[in-house]
Amino acid sequence: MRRSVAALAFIIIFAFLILGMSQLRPFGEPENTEMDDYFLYDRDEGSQAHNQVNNVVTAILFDYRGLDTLGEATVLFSAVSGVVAVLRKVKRSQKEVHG
Amino acid sequence: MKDAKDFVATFILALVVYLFLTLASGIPMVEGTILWSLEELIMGLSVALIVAAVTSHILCRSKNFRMLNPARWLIMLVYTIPLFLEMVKANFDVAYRVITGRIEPAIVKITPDLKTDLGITILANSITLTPGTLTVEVDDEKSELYIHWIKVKDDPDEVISGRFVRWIRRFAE
Amino acid sequence: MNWKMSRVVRTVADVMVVPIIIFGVYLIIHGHLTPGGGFQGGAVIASSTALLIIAYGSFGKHKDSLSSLESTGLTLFILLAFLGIGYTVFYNFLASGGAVFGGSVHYGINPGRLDSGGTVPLMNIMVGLEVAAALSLILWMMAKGSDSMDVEEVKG
Amino acid sequence: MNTWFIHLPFLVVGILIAIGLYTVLFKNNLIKMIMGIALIQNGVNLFLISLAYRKDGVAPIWTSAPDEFMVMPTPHALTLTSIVIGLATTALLLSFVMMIKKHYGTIEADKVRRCRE
Amino acid sequence: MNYADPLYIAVGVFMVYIIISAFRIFMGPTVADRAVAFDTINTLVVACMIGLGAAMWEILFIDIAIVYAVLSFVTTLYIAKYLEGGERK
Amino acid sequence: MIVLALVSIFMAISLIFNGLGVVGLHRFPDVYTRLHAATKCTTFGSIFMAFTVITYSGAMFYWSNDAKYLNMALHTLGAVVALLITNPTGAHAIARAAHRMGVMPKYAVKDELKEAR
Amino acid sequence: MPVYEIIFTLILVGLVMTALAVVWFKDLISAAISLGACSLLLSLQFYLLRAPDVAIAEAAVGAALTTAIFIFAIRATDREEGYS
Repeated sequence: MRRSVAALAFIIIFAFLILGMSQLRPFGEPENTEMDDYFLYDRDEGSQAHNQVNNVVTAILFDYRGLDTLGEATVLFSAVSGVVAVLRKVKRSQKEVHG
Repeated sequence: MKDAKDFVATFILALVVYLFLTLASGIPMVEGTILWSLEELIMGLSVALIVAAVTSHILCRSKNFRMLNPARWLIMLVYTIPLFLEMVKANFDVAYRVITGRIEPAIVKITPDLKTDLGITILANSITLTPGTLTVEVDDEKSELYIHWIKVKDDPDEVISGRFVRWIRRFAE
Repeated sequence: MNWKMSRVVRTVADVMVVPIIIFGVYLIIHGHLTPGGGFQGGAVIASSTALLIIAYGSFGKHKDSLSSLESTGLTLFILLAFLGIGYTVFYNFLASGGAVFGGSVHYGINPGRLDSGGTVPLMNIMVGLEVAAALSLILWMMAKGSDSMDVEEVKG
Repeated sequence: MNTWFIHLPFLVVGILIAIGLYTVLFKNNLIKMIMGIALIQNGVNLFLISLAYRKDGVAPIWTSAPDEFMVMPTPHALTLTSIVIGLATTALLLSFVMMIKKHYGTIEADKVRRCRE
Repeated sequence: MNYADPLYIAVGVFMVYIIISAFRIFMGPTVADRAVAFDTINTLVVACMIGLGAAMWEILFIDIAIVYAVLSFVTTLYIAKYLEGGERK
Repeated sequence: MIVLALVSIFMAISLIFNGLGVVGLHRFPDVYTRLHAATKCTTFGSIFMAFTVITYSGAMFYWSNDAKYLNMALHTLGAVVALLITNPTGAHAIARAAHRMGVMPKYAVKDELKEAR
Repeated sequence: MPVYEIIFTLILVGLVMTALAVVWFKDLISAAISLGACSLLLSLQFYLLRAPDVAIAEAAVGAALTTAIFIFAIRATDREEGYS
């Protein structure tokens, strides 16, 4: 029963994926590019004028969208905390088993 | 004193790699200037100091300071020429084997008279790149190499490794 | 996986560790000029740790130092972000100020200088420190965990 | 561009996500399911970068670029964040799987469910 | 004929080679055969990256080829070390 | 003109030897001989692809005297050195692992390593 | 001649092939190798789409570190799917 429901859901999701992906705009011709052109080419507030940075991706990561990077660093920190906590428990329980 | 030698060796390697990577990269392109700018030099020195302080116990683990001599590096550069010629021969040999499919493989043991880790490593890598031979196993204490040979002949010691051992003994022993 | 690999692999690992770390540092501190930055350089430095673990096995105790290094990187990053609080968070207060990393570039295609970018290179260094320590710690802990599982299975 | 090429990267994104979803739904092994999650991450990254591409654009870096017409940089930054988060979550899930193997002695999903009851 | 066209054609042939060696990943009888095919694909991808960097004439892209040439080695070593200890368990 | 001829020759060598390596990967009977074909031929071919780029960018540096072409040639040289160091070591590691895993060479005349164990 | 599009299409075909191989293999270590190859081709795709930052990140993370932690986890658990 569960497998048939899962199969039905999979088929529906697959059909919607293929349908939606084939109805997207043509590859390589974006329509709304104002924000990116602002970051790239603006002579007053763009990446080169505002930050003196040549690599625009780095400028976006650390200045315009800096809070995203802060959240990413926090996620990485908490994931490492989780891994350390989980695997330290392995060692302790092993000591209980053998000691 | 030994620690100071470690530090100096790691520092020199780090500085050379950094300067190689940033050669002619961060400077204004004036006509004919291909040197480093001042910022790159300062940053390279500080980075090399930090990296040498952190990893100085890794590079010189075997306490072997022969490679601090620049003459050995020159011989090593010259060694790439016979190695390259052997690689050309190796590739035509393998091409012949691929096309005809005529193989007669075996695993043989050779005992080159090299002692240092670096010498054994360079010998093993050279053997892997040259005609019809592939290093399978290295003994940890003795200098014995087990070679997979695609077309077996007599006298494996001299045929496989003779010409390399004479070169390698000049700079790695 | 706490046994050593062969002699050739160990020697090549020893030789390759310093160039890999230098390449990662090059990616980090040239993050505002060439492709690269904190994440990529940190991942490359962490892979040098992976090389050492694979060549020598997971011996020694490095967990506390790596953990404190990661915390230091994150704290300095947040501190650097909040230094520009008079305007907004993540305000680039050092750009074209003449101080460290305070040079300026022109608009258009130019080769760039290392001495520009304001707080962006500093943040690159901090994030690189944090990511390198975090990924090394993940690899280290997973190697230790896999070894302890192995020992228990052999004994049981 | 040719007509057969217009939608091809997006279709491949759809196929990748569908393969990953199939693995997550129908496979019974926990590590295989995590591999399916990694495939879904690959598909989403490819989708974002394909959205960012402009025809005949160059990389968004001013240092010795050959031309001034560049691809869009914002999805690159988003994808960069997503890759590192993907590695962190994969490591966390794998350590959970190691703990499950330790406690239940198996990593098949239905057997773990039976052991728990 | 543009200067970049021969490089693009060479990279296209390399892609055909990569797909042919991906078949060895499919049908290798042992895991070691699959590792050999993976190593081959690594080297071919490095060659592709160098050729594409010259063909697109973006100077900075060669860095990626160096990263790949160094790091694919780490992956090969991990697989080899697992296969070494496979019989211990 | 000389540069064009050199570039063509190098590219032809690269294509031929890479193709031979891939053909040998499918034609040889066991792991070790496949490693022979794969390692030697693809390393050689990739190095010649790099030599193509080095020759071309070196010629561009000679003509235009622009430092970025020198930068490109040097970085390609770095990739060549990395390939030369790492590729034979990976081949050695795979061969050693295969022998320890229990894959014996087919059609082998003698096997001194097996006798030594 | 549309060589650029042909390279593009070949990389996409390789991506789908290796992704199917991940699902198809019962042996988990083969599946990990196949996932590494998929990540490899994905990095080449990013390279071709002019995203060098993402290509370096995918190269370092996808090729080296993801395979490493998968192999650690497979080492700690079972190698065959459906074994126990």
